[in-house]
Amino acid sequence: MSSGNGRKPAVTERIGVYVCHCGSNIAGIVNVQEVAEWAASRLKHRGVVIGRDYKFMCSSLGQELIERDIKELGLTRVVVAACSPHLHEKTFRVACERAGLNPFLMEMVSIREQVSWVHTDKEVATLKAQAVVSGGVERVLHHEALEPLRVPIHPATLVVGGGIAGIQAALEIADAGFPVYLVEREPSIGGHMAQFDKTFPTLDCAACILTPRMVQAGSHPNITLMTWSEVEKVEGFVGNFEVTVRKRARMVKEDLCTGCGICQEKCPKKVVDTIYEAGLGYRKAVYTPFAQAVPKFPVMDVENCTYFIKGTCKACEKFCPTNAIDFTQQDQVLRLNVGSIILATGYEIFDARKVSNYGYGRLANVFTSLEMERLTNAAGPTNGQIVLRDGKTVPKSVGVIHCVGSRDRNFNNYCSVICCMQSLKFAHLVHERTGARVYNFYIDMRTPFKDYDEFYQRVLEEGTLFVRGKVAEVTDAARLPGEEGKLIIQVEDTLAGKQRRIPVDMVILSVGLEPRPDAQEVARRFGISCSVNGWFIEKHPKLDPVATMTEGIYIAGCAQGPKDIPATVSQGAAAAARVLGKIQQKELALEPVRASVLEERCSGCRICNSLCPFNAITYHEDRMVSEINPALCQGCGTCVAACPAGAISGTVFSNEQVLAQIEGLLLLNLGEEALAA
Amino acid sequence: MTTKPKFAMYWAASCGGCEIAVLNIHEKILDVDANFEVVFWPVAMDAKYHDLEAMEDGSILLTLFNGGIRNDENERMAKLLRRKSKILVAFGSCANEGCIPGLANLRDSRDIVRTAFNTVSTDNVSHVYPMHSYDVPEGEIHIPKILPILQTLDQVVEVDYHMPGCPPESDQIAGVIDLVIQVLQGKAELPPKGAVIGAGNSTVCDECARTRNVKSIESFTRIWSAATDPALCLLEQGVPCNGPATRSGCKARCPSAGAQCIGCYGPAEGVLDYGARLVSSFASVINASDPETIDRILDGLPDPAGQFYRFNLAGSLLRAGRPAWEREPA
Amino acid sequence: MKHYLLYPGCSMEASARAYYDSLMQVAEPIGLELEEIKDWNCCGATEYLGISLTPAYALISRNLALASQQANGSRTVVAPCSACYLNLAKADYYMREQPRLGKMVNEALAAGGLAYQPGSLDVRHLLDVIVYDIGLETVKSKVVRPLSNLRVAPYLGCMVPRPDFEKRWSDHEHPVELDQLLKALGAEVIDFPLKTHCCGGHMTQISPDTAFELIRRLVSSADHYQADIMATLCPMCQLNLDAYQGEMNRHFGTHYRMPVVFFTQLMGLAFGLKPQDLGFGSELVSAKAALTKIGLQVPQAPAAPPKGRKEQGLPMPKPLPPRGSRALAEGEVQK
Amino acid sequence: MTQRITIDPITRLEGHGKIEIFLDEAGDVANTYFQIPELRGFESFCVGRPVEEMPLLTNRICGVCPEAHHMAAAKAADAVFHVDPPRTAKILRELLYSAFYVTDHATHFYALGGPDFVMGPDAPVAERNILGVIHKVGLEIASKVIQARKYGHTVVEVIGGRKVHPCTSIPGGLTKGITEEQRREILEMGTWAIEFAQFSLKLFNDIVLGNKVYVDLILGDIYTHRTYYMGMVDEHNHVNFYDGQVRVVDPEGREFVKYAAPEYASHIAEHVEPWTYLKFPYLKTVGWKGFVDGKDSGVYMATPLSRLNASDGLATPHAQEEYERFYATLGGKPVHQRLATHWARLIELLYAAERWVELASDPEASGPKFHTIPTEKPTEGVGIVEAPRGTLTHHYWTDERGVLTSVNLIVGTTNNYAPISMSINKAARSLIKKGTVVTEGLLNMVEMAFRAYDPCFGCATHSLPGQMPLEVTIHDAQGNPVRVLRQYC
Amino acid sequence: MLPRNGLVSNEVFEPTIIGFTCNWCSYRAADLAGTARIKYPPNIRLIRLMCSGRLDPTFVLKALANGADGVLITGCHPGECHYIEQNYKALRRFQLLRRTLAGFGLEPQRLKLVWASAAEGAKFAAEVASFTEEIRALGPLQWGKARSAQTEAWEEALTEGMEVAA
Repeated sequence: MSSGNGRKPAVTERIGVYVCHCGSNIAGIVNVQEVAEWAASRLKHRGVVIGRDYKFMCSSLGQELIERDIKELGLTRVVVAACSPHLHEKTFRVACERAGLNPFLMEMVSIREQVSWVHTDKEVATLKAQAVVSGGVERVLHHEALEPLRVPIHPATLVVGGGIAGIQAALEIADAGFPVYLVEREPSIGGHMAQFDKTFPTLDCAACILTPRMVQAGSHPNITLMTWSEVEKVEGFVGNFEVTVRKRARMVKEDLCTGCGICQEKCPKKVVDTIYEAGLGYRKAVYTPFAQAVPKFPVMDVENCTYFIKGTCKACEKFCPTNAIDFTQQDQVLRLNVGSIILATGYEIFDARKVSNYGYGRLANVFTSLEMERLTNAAGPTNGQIVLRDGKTVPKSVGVIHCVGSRDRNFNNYCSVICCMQSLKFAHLVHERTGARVYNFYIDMRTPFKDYDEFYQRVLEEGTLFVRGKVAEVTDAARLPGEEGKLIIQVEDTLAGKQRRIPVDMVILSVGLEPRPDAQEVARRFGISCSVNGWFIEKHPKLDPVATMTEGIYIAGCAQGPKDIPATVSQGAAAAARVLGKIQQKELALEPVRASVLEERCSGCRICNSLCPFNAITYHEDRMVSEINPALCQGCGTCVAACPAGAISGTVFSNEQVLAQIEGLLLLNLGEEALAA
Repeated sequence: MTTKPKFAMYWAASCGGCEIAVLNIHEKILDVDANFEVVFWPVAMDAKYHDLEAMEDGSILLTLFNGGIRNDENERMAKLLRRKSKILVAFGSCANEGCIPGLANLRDSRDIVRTAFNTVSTDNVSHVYPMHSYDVPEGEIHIPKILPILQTLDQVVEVDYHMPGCPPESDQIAGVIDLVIQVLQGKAELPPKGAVIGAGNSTVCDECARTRNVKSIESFTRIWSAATDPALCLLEQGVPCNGPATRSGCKARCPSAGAQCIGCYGPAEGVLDYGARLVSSFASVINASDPETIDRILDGLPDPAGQFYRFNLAGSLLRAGRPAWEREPA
Repeated sequence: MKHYLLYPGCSMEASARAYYDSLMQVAEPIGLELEEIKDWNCCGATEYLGISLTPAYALISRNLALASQQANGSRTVVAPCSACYLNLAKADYYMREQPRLGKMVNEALAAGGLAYQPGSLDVRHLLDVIVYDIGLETVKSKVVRPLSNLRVAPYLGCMVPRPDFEKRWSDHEHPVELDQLLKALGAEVIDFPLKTHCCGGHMTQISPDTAFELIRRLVSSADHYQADIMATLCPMCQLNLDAYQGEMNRHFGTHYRMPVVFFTQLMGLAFGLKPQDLGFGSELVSAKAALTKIGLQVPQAPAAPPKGRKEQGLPMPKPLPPRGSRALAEGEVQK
Repeated sequence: MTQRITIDPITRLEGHGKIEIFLDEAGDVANTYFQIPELRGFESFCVGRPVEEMPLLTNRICGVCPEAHHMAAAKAADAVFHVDPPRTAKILRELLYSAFYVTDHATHFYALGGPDFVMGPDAPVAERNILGVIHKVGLEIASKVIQARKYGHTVVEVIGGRKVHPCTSIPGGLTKGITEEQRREILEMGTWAIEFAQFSLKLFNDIVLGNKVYVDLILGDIYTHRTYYMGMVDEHNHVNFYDGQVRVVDPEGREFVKYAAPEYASHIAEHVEPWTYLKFPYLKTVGWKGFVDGKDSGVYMATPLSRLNASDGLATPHAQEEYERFYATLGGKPVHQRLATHWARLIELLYAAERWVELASDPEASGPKFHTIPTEKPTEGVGIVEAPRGTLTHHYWTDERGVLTSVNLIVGTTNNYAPISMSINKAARSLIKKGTVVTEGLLNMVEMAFRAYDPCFGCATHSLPGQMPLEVTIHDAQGNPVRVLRQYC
Repeated sequence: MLPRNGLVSNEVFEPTIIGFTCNWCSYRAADLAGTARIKYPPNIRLIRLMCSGRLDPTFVLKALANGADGVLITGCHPGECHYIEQNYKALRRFQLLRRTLAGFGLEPQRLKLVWASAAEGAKFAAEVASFTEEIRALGPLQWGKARSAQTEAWEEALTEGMEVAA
């Protein structure tokens, strides 16, 4: 009943301690040899029979070292002091298993991320490493042999976001013969790419290369397309997610609609299209965003539909040849079972109005890059004519400003990757179509990747003028003769080393990319996290760029960070490959981290009942005890910590294990016995 | 009759309630008389220290030791009785976890003496305080030296069994005596050393008749400040009832009498720190997620340390408050 | 009634009398209750901080100390003059940011038996209070003589929107609060590109040529936009643009006649108050012409066609919703 | 070289005690010191606790009379909240308390004080205990005693929730009431208790009053002190255990003072000696004159005997008869012979039993309204009851949350610390004379002096002294330094 | 002054700190601090839990009673818990535990709760650094006699270690 004085029963386990050099990553700061010897001598009385150090424990030779000791020295416990368990815990568990030791009798402690990489003082780092190892040794004494939990993987996959990344991923999986649900918020798939005119550096037409893929996705037998829909809830876990999707009412019967487009023609209500036309063009209240939309069925925008506002009109209904219009349609809420999820929710463009000194939103002839895409697009509001906001005047001089909202402490610190190339593209297109004089205002010119710099050279040769410097202000306040009626770009030309005022007719702001405004919320809904800048975080920035911390959830495209089309497409494919890999395994092994109730100690006080977000805890009125359903338990351990009677215990992170680790870390285990030994 | 096994009972820093509880086994006291030779029991019979010292080691079969270790005399007696006894039982809350007197561990003993000897009614202008040793004209006389921290019995000597409760319920005592007698007659086995006897393995809720639901605390209620529903779990009514964390064995007497459990039976089986269980469980079911609201709700518990460690302080992980530790000679 | 502590500052008693009078006139109708800080002293103007910081801050903080003593109910100090506003805000902010400064200043104040706890007061500009506390809805509701057809150039100058320690303004380069207010009065507000540019400040004393150029930019731009009048909220801006306009004209051989008045004066007009009670007539470049455009004296002159934008052509993006949206919400609370 | 005799521990009293007797060269008693070797610190560590916990915390001051502390604490807490419990609550509290008195007095007479008489002071150690008594008086009587205690505790449990350390009293009343059935059962038990009390008195008559040796012992001068007497009385100056005013009579039996709870501090003060952990209360207005009796010494006594001395009678018929017989036999009020306390105790036992029946007969006892919710801001309050071993005073101060900021306790037994010391001293002096061989029996007779008070030092040891300051200077009454004490702890 | 580059004199008290991290956010933050080579004081020793909701106050008391001078609890930001909402339970326990510790006369600041997402390696390091300084300022806890002689020896070595390096 007293707090006990740290006295321990004699230890019968045989522990091996393995300290990794990780080349010089660890050995450079921690005296690994000393740590290994220290463990073998000072922790002998705690069951340590061997302490070794090795250049690369994770190498096959390092692993064999452990395996041999298990066999020859009859080790019953293993402690590996190396990098983060998130990197190599699996590796060493497997090694133990190969040598016939239950993998869960291995404990891995981090002396790289937590010691050598964050501390500079060799002496101290070595001492801390010893403490960390000591903690691991005490902890491992309380490990128990466990079997991983095996759960079957549902073969279906959910892809969120119908941009090129999502389409690519969906197609890869569908082609492999597995069902895919492709959910898109907008009426049509296609994403930003569908809004573009040409794609750099090859200048081939975006629509021409995208449309076939869209059609393919729309018609693929294994792909269930759900546009005008959003994911509302995600329950369950890897292998068995249950997803709730709200399919918004189109007010158009998909089974009857032929996509003839008459409803759109007849609809009297004109609405500024802020999404697809980036605010430059108009659409109707019932509409398909663009001609090649997939699916072809239009949607009704009830906020703007005259019938829904005034109660009369119904023009579309009158004229629909197949009576496909249905004003009474309700949202559908669908529940899907999937084994894996790919998030390809894309990006938002930076809101140029925030840079008020560039005048976007105040000065008519300041445009954003997306507006420009629409202006140059043959299918756009001006049929591809590059004109001023008045809709007719062709500009004689145009300024393209790079890095708007990017690489700027006031807005986004990061480089948006695509802006330089898109600016060069505009320079080329403007030059080609209007012969106007084009200025590009840049901070640094960034043209990596295949054929990019060649394109830059080409634009240079076309005579585009490049001014190196960050634009201070775009104003219409004329000061000098010749400025009247123009937009004056005030900039410091850092090459010429002087202030310049350059009057132009038109300004194009090459705006950067930002995470979707609801990225944070989406991340929460799917149980993943966002970086400081708001992009979804990958499991490992280099080695696992499409997986996330959360098993079974993958990310692709700009949702993970700014990137160009080729990179986006390859990520979509990569994510698909990861998913297929999982599906092929049919079932997957989960950490056996679970909580359970010791019935004879449970008093049925019901404190734990409200604590489980996975509803794994049920109360039995008759027996007056609470019980945990291992299938639903996710192993967070909250109930274990909360049980006032100490009647709930948890595997892998049991009280005994944690308390022992504390004693180890505090070196209480170096008791008198140690000195005697 | 001297062939009968020997029985002893002693009180260290205690209130005497344990002795009364033993007397309250009523008729059973006669069984004790019939089966044991009572050799040392200050409250009930004459026998002085030297009688005890004279006995040979291990000659007492069963000793019920109640009271905490408050001064060096208690400590001496504990060690002496340990030597003389085959089976030493930490009897009652004081010996097991310090009980209410253990709350003194929150204080610096200097403050305590100043308080006690400077109350409104004390006539002590010249600040006279008791002394461990004092010269009277006739010679030197002693009173035991107070230790800076009240300790539990097993913090001082090895204990064979723990019998919790303040005091242990008489029927539980009777039960244990029966058991021991049965063992003597070879009809039963002793439980494993170190075991808790005369109590249950679960907590008070297990024996509490009140209906309980999923918990969600909006605010804490002081027992006097509102009429409580006699049929519903007190904690659900906001009354800080320690029942959920307190070992069963008392038949949930206080809750069934409309009063919250104050925790005299100590922690449940295998629990390392009683107070921590309450902190964790109470906090877990507070219905608020922003620090301000949580704080407002917690204001309803004016004395968390006292609330959660009322009986268990000396036996808890921290064992005492900082001021007491600072009195502890290094 | 919303209760505030008023720090008038010196100009309000002299060059900017019109500002003060008009403010007193419009305060009551919009339920703005201003209690002058007793025994206030100089705000340090633009010079003192350039000379010696600590004494300057001590000088400024004395006003804050007095204010916090006097604060009954209200913990907000309102300053109509930009310089005063900026200096008071600065003092409060830097005393908070640099505890050492705070300590030294308080030591100085202690000599006078005063003390100021940084952050204990809100220092706000008059415009901010009117737009965000009183609310545009309330202002609208008081308008009896809309300033229709009056083309106004909203001019804030440099000190109010920058550095904006407390992020009170919608934007630092192109804040919209003044525009919104004038619109609420029914005026036709031009999108004045130079609304936060320099009025010349003290260049009028040090280097007139520089000052004239700066003044010219402003006046010419306003004229270019066919503004009838410039509305400002800064005594110094008003002085520079009004008093030196003549000399500027002589210097460049131009003939601008751009009246420059305080926004409160225009509020008064819209509320139907008498021009003379609002300090009209005290401006050097007469606002008569402009005044005739409203009220009944002169028949409605046809409004000059708005510049640039045609109805047909491409739609403009919506302006960024500033804190204005919140302001309206607050305004609604008022009702 | 002086010889010293130590009696350690003094057994058969609840709590601990130690007597030091110093003899001079001649072998006469030079001096005696009765020391209390232990204290626990309630006055200090109760600070910071919510006041409603005091009835539960102070219970643990003494497990023999927890009911007394429970009641005193409850009354003090009521006072702190300025709340008056409903009548039902008051009836139940006093009912519980009377039943407790029966148990407690019975326990003392048969288990603690009794053996001295039943077995005789010279009986061997092994027999001078409750088991000895059982053997002597026979199982049949023994089981009667056990029955009495059982009934008493049953009532305590029914009303107080637990047999030991009751838990139901809270500021404003009780956490629960009792049912009509329970009331009837309690009533029945009460009637039996009266018989038992009368039987006990008879037993006392036969064994003690019938035995000349004992009568002489009682009436002899050895155990006599002429002190002040204290006890709580109702409006008719009849003894009351639960409520009333505290009355003090002088050695001639004339009323000296009568005060209400809140005024206690102006009448009682506590004297400090450096050789013991317990303080010596005395009458403030008379003053501390050392361990002497008489009108000029502030020493007073608070026991069953003193309660009878301090009252004008008892409120119940049979008890009143015994009361009269008592004084008739012992030659009028006040009685100064300490050993008469045993008799007085049995008379109180009878009164308690009768009171038990009286209260249990009140139908309101099972009424539904047993708690008044306090509404006023908590401040300060004093609660006084008569513990079997003397007047018990609890005094609390709280903040506006009702959390204790200060606590003062003057506990039953403490009142008698001075008279006990005097009795011991006197007994020792008169028993231990030149040449007398000091036997266990003789020492036990010294202890008898002591046991007459049935002192409970469980109660007494409620405060804890810590280490001494490095150097303490003791001053005399004028404040002149007289000596410097050495630091030991 | 941080024990960096051995710039530590013998008098400087080197606190021992136990840190609890959740598997999904703060432990990854610690890893990130590592991969980014962001330096922080070596006084902290980390323990991995699945979730801050697993944090049993017993762990904190155990650490404090056995020689730790401070305890740092870290978890996912509110609303970002891998287990949806368990970090709120951690928050509540933390607040109540702090109040309880205060009752023991122990500075509540010795227990600190910090939210750190998997992306906040720098923040994690900064928090560890500042907490170490806060504890250093508070001085040793020396709870009872529970602090093992070895731990003290270790700390001596730690300080000497600094010197050697200096």
